[in-house]
Amino acid sequence: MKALRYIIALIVGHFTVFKHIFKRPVTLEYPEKRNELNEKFRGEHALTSDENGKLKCTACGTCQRVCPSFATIKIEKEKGEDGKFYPKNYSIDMNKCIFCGNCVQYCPFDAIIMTKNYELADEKKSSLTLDINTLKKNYSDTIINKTKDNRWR
Amino acid sequence: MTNQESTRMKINIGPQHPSTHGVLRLVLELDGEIIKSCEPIIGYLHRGMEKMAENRTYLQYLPTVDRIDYLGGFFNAYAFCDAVESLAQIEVSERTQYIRVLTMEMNRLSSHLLWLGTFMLDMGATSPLFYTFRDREEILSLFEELTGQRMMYNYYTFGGLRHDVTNVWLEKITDFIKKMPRKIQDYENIITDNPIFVTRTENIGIISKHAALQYSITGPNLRASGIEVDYRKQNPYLVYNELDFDIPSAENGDSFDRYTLRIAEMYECLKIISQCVAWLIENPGEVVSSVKQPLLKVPEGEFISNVEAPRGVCSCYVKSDGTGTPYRAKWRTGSYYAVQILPKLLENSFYPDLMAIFGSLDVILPEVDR
Amino acid sequence: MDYLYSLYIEFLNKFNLPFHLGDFIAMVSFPLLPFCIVAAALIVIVIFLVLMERKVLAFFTQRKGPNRVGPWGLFQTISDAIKLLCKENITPTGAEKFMFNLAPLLAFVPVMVVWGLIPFSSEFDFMSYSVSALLFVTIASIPILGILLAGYASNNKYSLIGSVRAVAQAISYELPLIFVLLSVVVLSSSLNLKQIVLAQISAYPICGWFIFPAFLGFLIVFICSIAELNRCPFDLPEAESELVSGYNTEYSGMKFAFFFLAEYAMMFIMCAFIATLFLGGFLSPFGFYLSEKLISNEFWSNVFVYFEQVFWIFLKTFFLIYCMMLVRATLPRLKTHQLTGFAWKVLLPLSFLNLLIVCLIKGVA
Amino acid sequence: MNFDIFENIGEAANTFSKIQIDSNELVEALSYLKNNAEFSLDRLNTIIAVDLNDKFELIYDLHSVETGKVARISVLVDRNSPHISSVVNVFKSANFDECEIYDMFGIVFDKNPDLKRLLMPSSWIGYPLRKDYVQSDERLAWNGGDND
Repeated sequence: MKALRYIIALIVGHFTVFKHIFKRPVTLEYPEKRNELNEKFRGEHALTSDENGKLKCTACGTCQRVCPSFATIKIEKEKGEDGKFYPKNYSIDMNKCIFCGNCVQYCPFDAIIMTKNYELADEKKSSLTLDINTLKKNYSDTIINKTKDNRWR
Repeated sequence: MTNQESTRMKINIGPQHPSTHGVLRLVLELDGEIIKSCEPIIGYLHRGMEKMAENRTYLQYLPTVDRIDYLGGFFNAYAFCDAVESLAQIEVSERTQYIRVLTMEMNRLSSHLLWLGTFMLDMGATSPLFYTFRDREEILSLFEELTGQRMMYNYYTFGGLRHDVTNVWLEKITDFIKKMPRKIQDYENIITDNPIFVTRTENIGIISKHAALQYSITGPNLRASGIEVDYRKQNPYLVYNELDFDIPSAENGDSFDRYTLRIAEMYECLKIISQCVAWLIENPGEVVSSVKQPLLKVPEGEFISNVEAPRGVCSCYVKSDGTGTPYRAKWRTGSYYAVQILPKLLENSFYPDLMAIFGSLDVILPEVDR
Repeated sequence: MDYLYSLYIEFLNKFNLPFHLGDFIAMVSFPLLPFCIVAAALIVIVIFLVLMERKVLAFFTQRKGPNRVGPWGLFQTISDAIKLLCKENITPTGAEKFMFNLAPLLAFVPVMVVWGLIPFSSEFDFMSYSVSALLFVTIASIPILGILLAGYASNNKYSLIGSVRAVAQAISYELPLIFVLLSVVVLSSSLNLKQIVLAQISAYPICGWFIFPAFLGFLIVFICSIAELNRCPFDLPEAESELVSGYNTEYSGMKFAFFFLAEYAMMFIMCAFIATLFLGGFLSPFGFYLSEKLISNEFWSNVFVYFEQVFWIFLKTFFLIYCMMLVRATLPRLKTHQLTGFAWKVLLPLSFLNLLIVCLIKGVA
Repeated sequence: MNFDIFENIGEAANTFSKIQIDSNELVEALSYLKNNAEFSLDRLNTIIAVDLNDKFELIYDLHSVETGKVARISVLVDRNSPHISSVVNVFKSANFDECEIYDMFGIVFDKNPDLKRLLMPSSWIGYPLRKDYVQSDERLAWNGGDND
């Protein structure tokens, strides 16, 4: 009757919990062992450059237009000697970026990508505005597949 | 104050409380153990989603839409995309529809899993939380592989998707679906017939049929009160009419029925997912939309799109004035009305029942405050 | 104990102190010896128990549990204790100073006393009185006073509700415990714990234990001790999400550590008590002691028999503690009126039934 | 109020058309639609307020549970005296909606028992979702004030 059903349910319930001690733990010890991310992961930005090291970005400003939070990306345009524009200064304000990937998706020249680095914590706010050479360095880091050295460890 | 009044104790279950699923504040008036009156105070997580829509283009507003109900990002994204696509008469290929149904049903499963974990934690059982989060972790890593982010996907675009689904990813889903029914059976073994759980949730917080309609309750809470209404069956959108799945329902609308109903819904999600995956593997097709997203101009008009979100019907009203930015966007979400009925359910109920009732309503605060 | 006592007097008489001073010192200082053993054992076991609880709960949920502080997290509890030591002992302004500080002691000291009562082996039972079972139950219910005092003295409405609920729960679960103890006394026809254990000796390996005639009693005592300790299905007053953390809300630092250690020490002792009553305390489950078989030398095998007895009662106690932790991992919390109702309406009648069964068995056998 | 304008009301959920009625017939029309067995539009999904620069528009989105049909009733409210009768006694779910619209647009719903600001803090000045809303409240943090 009802009480018997409850007692059986209690025993089955306790056995189900007990059964889990034979399974391998699923937790990951974070700083030592890390989760392997796949290539579509949207982490810190990086400005790509073609084979002879010139930035692909032509400072067209599409990324500024599609970014949901205003004034996250600031670009200073300059006319290069061969008539094409290139960015003299390109900065992304990481405080305002929501990592939605719109800039990467709608950039006509594939000039910006998102690396797999997600450890962006830092002491002062100003270091969270990535200027052009950090973005270039990020790209070269990702090519030789070296993740950013996390200082706090 | 009358003498009866003076024995009352005002307890403030504040915004920062371990078990209020976000930042809901309940001002309770207690007479000993009995809750006399309860007043929910909301607005602590108000981000002004509707005002934000008025100064952003359609494309800029799309990523912020996932944050309205961050446990059901795909549902809000689909509601907004469906409204804009209907206004701008953008056609969507059948493969996109199947992928949208697939991702939405997986999102419903992960949202129900999180609800089950936190509901059991409120009731005091600690281990189901870790089991449900372990299974939810698998779904989130599958989403991360597909869209690049675990919860803020930004994967839908107007008229299609950002990129196609790979067959490798679909294989991973098939063996995820194979393991999942055993896992759900595990939860049922621990919880469903457990005498303590049953006595704590049976005929507690009963929502009658009339009250459910009066307070415009939708989704699992409505179906638990015996009114079998599911927008996926009643006015089918996307490809739900081609999939066969049935709608679980229950009779007396107490916490226990809401629990059993959501568990049954998890099994239904698995059925739908397996059908979608089977269809997707067979017929490839074009998925990326031909519409130039950044320059999208929506012709004049207004539209309300409804979608069956895990917590009730989520409808999105978009009024466009022909320019690139929406003139007005209004969101209707399920938990908003669940919080409204909470005081009525808590009248003269016991203080420890608060967690049993509130947990079973599956309320998420970003949806309430928008 | 008296054999050791005579050895001790002999040793003191060697100094041939004037007019029997040796006997007086022996009589006074002899009980200090077991007290030091018990205190040392208590601290070590409780430190291990806290870590064991966290590790076992982690294994139930496929986690690793604390493994950062020391190998496999062994020093975790020690680091917690040191942390609690360094924390500032806050006494809230409105609280009654004296009673606020007395409460943790009132909760912790009886547990130390009760440790001495349990017969860890036929030789090492530190305090063996003819009514040690009764003494155990009375002293084991003093910590409830500590909890009531803590709730009342800390001038905080949450802890007041918590402590009142804890006392109501403890009282209503004390009665079934005593009735089942009565049934065990009927079986063993003696109140002395050591006699109870010796009454469970039988030729065949296990079937002498009292768990078989009074199985219902074993279940009732197990449930009652979980309720007595305010552990999981009954942890309403302490860990309820609305009541913050019940009676020890205002306590911090060493005073909180006292409550915390008292709870774990009480858990160990309750399980040891159930083991002595039902699982044949220090008797070995094989009917004979391994050391008699393994060690040929006459004298050494006798000495090792005592250590083996201690090993058996520790094994049974840790098995029961493991079951309590399994219960904590699985069951949700009970409601307030469900809690006391369960004790009066279900456990008490069942304990009468158990008493009846035991008397029938005693009459027939 | 002649109810013949409601003959062919109710369409599938994925289309949109609304019926304009006068604001003082609102409560009567809604209770008619709700209790009439033929339409049985018995669930008020939501109330949508739109600021049309010179006047406000309120759209009542009614859903029927059995048939799955929907109907939208829209009402115009002029801007300088935004008053309209409340539908709380027809649909209890309208209470939160009306409080939020009062909070965001400043439209006062008469005979609504507890009309108060719902999402914004009660000491907020101005109605945020109006098109002409400017955040000039000097008490705001980003305007230099210290918010209490």
